[in-house]
Amino acid sequence: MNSADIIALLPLILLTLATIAVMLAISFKRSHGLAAGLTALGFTATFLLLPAISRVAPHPVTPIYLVDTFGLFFSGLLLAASLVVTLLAYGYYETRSGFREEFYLLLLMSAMGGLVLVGSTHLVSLFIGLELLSVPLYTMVGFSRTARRSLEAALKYLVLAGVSSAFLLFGMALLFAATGSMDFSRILEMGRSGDASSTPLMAGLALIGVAVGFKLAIVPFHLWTPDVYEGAPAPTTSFVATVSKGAMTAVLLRLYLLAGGVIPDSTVTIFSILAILSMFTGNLLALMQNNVKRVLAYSSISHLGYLLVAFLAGGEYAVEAVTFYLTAYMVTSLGTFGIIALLSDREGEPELLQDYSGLFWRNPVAAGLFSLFLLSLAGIPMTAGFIGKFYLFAAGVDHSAWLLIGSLVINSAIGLFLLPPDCRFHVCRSRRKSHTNPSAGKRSGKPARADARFCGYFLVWGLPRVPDSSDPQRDNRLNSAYHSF
Amino acid sequence: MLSLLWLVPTLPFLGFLILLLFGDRMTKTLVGIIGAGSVGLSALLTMVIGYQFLASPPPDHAFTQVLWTWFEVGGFRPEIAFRLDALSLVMASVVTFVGFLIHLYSIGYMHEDSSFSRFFAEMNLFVCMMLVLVLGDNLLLLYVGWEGVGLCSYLLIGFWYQEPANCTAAQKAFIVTRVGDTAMAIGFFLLVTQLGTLQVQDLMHKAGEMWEPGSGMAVAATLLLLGGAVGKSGQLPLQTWLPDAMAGPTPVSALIHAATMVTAGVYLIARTHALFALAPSVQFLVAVIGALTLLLAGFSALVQTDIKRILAYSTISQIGYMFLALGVGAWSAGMFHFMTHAFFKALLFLAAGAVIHALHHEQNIFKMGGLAKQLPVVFWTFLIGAGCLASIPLITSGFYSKDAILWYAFSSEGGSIWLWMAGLAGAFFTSIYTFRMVFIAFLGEPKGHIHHRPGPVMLVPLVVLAFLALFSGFIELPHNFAPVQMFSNLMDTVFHSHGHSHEEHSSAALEGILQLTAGIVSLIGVAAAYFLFLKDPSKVEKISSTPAGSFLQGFLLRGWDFDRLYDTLFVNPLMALARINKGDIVDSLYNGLASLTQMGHYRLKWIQNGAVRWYAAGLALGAVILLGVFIFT
Amino acid sequence: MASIPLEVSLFLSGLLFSLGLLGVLVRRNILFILMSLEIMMNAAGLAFVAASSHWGVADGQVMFIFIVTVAAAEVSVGLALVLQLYRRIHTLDSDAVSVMRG
Amino acid sequence: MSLVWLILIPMVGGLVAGLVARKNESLCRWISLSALILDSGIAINLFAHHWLGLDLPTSTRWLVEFQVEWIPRLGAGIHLAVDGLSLLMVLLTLFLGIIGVGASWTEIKTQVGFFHFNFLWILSGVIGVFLALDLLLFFFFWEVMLVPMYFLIGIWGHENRQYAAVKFFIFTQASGLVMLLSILVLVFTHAAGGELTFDYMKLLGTPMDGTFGLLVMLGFFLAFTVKLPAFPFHPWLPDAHTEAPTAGSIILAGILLKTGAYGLLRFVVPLFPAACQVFTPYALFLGVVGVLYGAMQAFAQSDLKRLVAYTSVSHMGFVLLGVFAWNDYALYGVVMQMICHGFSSGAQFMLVGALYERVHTREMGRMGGLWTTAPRLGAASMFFAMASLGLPGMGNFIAEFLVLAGLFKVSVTATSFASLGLIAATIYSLWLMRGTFFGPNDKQWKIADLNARELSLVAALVAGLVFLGFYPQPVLKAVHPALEALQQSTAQAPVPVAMNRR
Repeated sequence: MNSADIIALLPLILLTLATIAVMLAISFKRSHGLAAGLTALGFTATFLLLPAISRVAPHPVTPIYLVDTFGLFFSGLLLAASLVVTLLAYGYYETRSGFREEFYLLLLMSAMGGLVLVGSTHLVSLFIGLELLSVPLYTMVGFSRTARRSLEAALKYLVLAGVSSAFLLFGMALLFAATGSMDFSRILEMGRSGDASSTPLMAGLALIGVAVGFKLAIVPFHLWTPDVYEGAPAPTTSFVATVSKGAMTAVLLRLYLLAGGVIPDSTVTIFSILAILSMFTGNLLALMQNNVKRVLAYSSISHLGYLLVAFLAGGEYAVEAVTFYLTAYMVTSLGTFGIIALLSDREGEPELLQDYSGLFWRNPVAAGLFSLFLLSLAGIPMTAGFIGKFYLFAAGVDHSAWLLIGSLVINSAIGLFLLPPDCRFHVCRSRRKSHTNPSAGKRSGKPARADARFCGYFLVWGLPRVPDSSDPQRDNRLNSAYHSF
Repeated sequence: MLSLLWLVPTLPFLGFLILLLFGDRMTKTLVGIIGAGSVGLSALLTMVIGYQFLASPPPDHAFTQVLWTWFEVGGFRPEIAFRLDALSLVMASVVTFVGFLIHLYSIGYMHEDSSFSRFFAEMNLFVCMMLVLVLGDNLLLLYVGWEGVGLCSYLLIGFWYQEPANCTAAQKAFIVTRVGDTAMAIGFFLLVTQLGTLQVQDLMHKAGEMWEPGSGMAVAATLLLLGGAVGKSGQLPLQTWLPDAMAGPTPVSALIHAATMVTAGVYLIARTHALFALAPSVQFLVAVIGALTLLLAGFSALVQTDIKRILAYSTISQIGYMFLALGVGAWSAGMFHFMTHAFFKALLFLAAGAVIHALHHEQNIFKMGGLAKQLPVVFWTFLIGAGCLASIPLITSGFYSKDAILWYAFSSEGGSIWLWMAGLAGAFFTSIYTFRMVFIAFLGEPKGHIHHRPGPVMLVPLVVLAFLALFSGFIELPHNFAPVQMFSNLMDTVFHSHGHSHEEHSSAALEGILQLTAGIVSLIGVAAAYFLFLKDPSKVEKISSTPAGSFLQGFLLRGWDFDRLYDTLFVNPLMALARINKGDIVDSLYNGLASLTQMGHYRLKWIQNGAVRWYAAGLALGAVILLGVFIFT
Repeated sequence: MASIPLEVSLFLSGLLFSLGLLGVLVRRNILFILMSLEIMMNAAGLAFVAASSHWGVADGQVMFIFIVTVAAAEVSVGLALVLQLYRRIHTLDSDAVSVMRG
Repeated sequence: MSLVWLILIPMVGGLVAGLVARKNESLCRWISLSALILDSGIAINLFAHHWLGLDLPTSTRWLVEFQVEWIPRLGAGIHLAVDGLSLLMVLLTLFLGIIGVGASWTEIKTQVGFFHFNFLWILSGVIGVFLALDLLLFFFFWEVMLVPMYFLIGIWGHENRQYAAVKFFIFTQASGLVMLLSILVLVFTHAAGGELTFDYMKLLGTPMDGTFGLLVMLGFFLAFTVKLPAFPFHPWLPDAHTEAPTAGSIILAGILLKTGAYGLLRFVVPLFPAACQVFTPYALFLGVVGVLYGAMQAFAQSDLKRLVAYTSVSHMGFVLLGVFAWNDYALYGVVMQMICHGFSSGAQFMLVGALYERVHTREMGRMGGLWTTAPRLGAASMFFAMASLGLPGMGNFIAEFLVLAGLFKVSVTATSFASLGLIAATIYSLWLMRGTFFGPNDKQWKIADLNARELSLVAALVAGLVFLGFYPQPVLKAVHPALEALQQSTAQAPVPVAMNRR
């Protein structure tokens, strides 16, 4: 373990230290502010160190974990998202009683799982990262123990995630059986050169595909998303929607780059069918929904469908399109769920659309930002969502993937139906109070608002800047991404 | 003095503006002064200009005054320019002079009406638009006047807008004339694209060069122009609006629907005579339309009970004569009949107006009667007008103008015996219905009592018009009477060689015989009217009581049922279709699309049933699909 | 003893895996679902061990140890959740746990 | 640089007006009015320069040009330029904007600040559309003007405003996305040949023929005909108009429809001459059907605003005919129609709004005989009803005359059917007057006549229309170089059949 290895592993080390610090803090004196403060400190410290680490990149630490600019960029993304989730959680749990500090432990560990996943180049690190990300998540989903629905969501998530990781494992086993090695690049080489026995190899890839599909909530595997998003408390939902999906997309992107941007056309056809299906299912189901969190869950399914379009269209713009669209999607989801967390209080969260009516006049900032995020979800210009969608169009048109592009256009049109709740309910209604929870929107946690404004600021500015991280090998350290935002 | 030509239409326009902006704040007398005064001044100015034009005619008998270039697009460069030549001088002087008399008359007639200033504003606007139509140098400016006149007729017919019937009549007038105007507009497009200009003179010049007579282009252009003329002058296909236009006040009917506007079609054909000369078949069609219309209107007028509707149908019939004249190439005869007709028809309307005014808006001639003694002046002037209309030989101007038309219908190479026969029959029916009206309304025992006698301001115009009606005929005597052809000489400066070339082959004797027959026919008509309607009206009742008789009477009363024909063919189906499609089928198409997506939502919602095992089954299904695809492809 | 051919062991672990999957789909009691989850995990472990013995490398065994630990962690969290849920709804029937739907 | 100011001033004005409104509402109205007046000052001074032909380079096609890098990676730049055509459109936008602000002086009482904010941002979006010469920037402004309009209809509209607002938004947004697709295909086919750029001037020459070119052209055509609105895509207009507040209707009818027409003129035909040549018969058919269908729908309506909205559909049918006739008469006619329709329909909506403020209903069945109580309102409505049926003496007549004359050269049947539209126009205009001002006043309405403010707005519009009616030369002269350049751009392109039939 020479000095370069230690520097490379610094983020993981720092997060472990932070976890231990939070554990000790809890054991000495239970204080919610301290726990949240320490977690936030841990995240920011790691975040700020990334540029320093990038000098030593790319540096493989043991054959299973690689720290390169690509991995650092996505780690930065995940850390930023986790930081925002911490702020949301602080604002969310401030008004609640009961054991709140453990949430931050789970958050730290789950984030660490994400970092491992992002840097993994080996099946083992893939598995470890995935499990480290998921297991704390089960408890985070079921964290508000009193709410029956939260427990139900946690159980569903646990069982289904368990099944999907079992599929993952069995797939890996078959790959290992077929190729004899567990390293991504070697497996891909053997797969391409065709000397590995094909059936277990393809079966293994298929089963890993199932696990990936589950994590990204692609159509046949998406059934868990709405219930988990609805049941889990708002900060956890934002974490699930952003960090876990972001990490898995990072893995997919790495595989895509290692495979040199070439995907066998049988996989392209099946995944484009899945992508189109997820677009349509996500948009159609979000149409008449009355529960805000379920609306956002379904629209996140359709957004992942759009993301897949970028992958499948391929070509020079694919990586850039995926990176930008993912970032825009993460920011928007953080924003929307942030607003929900911000508006929720002791009695519960403002779930039904009616709770938001007249919000504009009670809490204009929150309503303004919420409309902004919904506009970005729908991909209206002046928002980062539009630039993301524009990139998808560019990638698609560049490789004349007409079917995908066609369905993308149709779904954007259906996606516009999402707007009525945005306008009808909280901007267009008259001033009368909403009957379900009158205090909704009155209380505004300072840190949560700070972060919401940050997302808003970033969103609007997202428009003109386009990250030049088109090529992971090129130096796209975190600050270059920030520089360009 | 000629350079003041632009002032002729502008004066009434100024009158209109003043009345529009300050009308409701002025006293009635002031409104009257401005209203009648502006038209009067314009008439005076026209007289002066006319005198100077006749005394020292400008080069090639035309004076064009260009105000400014309207617009310039590609080669097409229309100008706002007024052109004075013999034809437009006659038209302008008739419009302004008769218009002035009618304005004077309406000061008295409309005195108790609440929106007195609005009436005069609209009348002034009408006179201005008519002058623009008449003096306009190019067809586009003519079209401005043409549509402006249509608008004013709409406003004035619907003057008493509280009454729904008036509004429908006004609407009908505007829409029917607009049908004709659209045909004319298409004609303009053809002319612009083919000849590149709408300036009347070089239009005719270019047409003469580029199109040989009878060519498809010439026929199409003239047919389309004829459509416009037919619409505005209430000729055969589009004549249904004129009888209903009587819903307006009587001075309006006198000015617009007798003297000036309805003859705009005649003016248009006369103005573009070279084009019509290029298309002899269309010219013959004009004659045929004229003949048919005069017969049809003549028959209808026989059975009308409303005095104004009789006069309306008689106007249609007399314009039919003008069309007949133009159709056979007798341009100056047509215009001469226009002038005399303007005088005596205006006279008849104003006299009828005086009667209606006196009997407090009673228009049914069977409810009048015995008015000769109670309104002597009105009776005598009405009698003179009726005489001219029935063209009593030698003494009335109507005889000279109608006789000229009959003569040319017979003799000119475009004419034929049948046209002459139709004209003669028309003349016979005209004299019958005219004197039927006179005997029933003015003679016989009095039925209604007189409220208030028409004041001098109403009687003076009647007398002046009576004088004009009687003596205007003598400026154009037939050849075998005397060598006095002042009017046709004047007109020849405009119509040049296209004039009637009848002198060579027919002798004066033949002309004499025809004149004799025309005179006798009108006298017989008067006698017949006397026996049928004054001596013993019972015979007429007997005929009309028979089923065939009453059906015929009803049929003719409704103007040969053209209204019902057009309603069933065009109006009702269109309205029904519009009402059915009020909800806009295309809109329901999009709503259908929206509900389709919502149906998709509910169908998919069924899959999310919340059970963990169902979700795991989803996962398993996905695994099976992926395995299948990966392994077997 | 003669080494067992790879295909046979893979087939056995595949069979075991699908048995576990069937268990998850069919059983109504949540505990049994967790148990069949364990079976699936171990089937994967078996496949790993078989593969590593075939290739003569120790990676498979190391992987199996990871699998066992992770499975244990998962199940413990699962049982804790089931405990809390039982206190709430006093039943272990997995279909009762479907309040959120649509 | 003045072009950037043209766009920024309404934006800034909107922001300031929005902020000020909390404290003092009337000040907010004055701010938005002064912002518009300042902006039109710049535009008029530009127009004066151009019209008097002072110091402007006659050689280049654009009077003023402003170009700066925006997204270098995609070759998209902020490229604003103005020629005769776009300058006239900007002037029309600002003029109707001022009329709109004036008309909504008393109508809007709730959230005045946010109203003016939205109102001014729509105007700046529209000005951006008229000035943008970079396709991405054009698309950006194209979408920017939608969101504030959506809020305008959705918040200050009448009873059924949500449905109308969403319908408007989805129609335009979805077609906008299709246009984005066509833009990208155009850009990438051009990039295959030359360098990757969104710049209009550079993209002009890209060879786009065969069915592929037709499909790409249809993408643009769809977006612009939805906005126009042409026949099959028009259902959003009546709902949007009925539910929008008066100011919203004025700018919706007066300006937003013109962006569709402008797009057809600027982008569709010059960029795809061959495809347009093939597509002309179908476009003419759509135009004719649009004219007749719109008119027939108009006189079937009993709701006043829906009637006037359908008249706009009919009038815009003429624009579609004129654009695809593509010769000098028709193009001048299209420009005149865009301007005069802006005046006449803007005025009609203002008057209908004024009537609604007094009578609180749009149903013609419950009105009738209002001439007695409000003669001035009646006279004004009569004037603009006559303008909308194309009475000579007003600009609309010249526009329709030129369009139909130009069309006559291309196809006689289309012209004759479209001329039926003139008759239908008469029917719906008289139907409008008959329903509201004439007929018996059996509801005994006692309503106030036009006050000084409304009269001044009406007077301005009347003067504009009569001036255009009798002396349109300045407008035609101003737009001459622009149209000449447009026709040149289609003339050079390799067109199988001579494109512009003189």
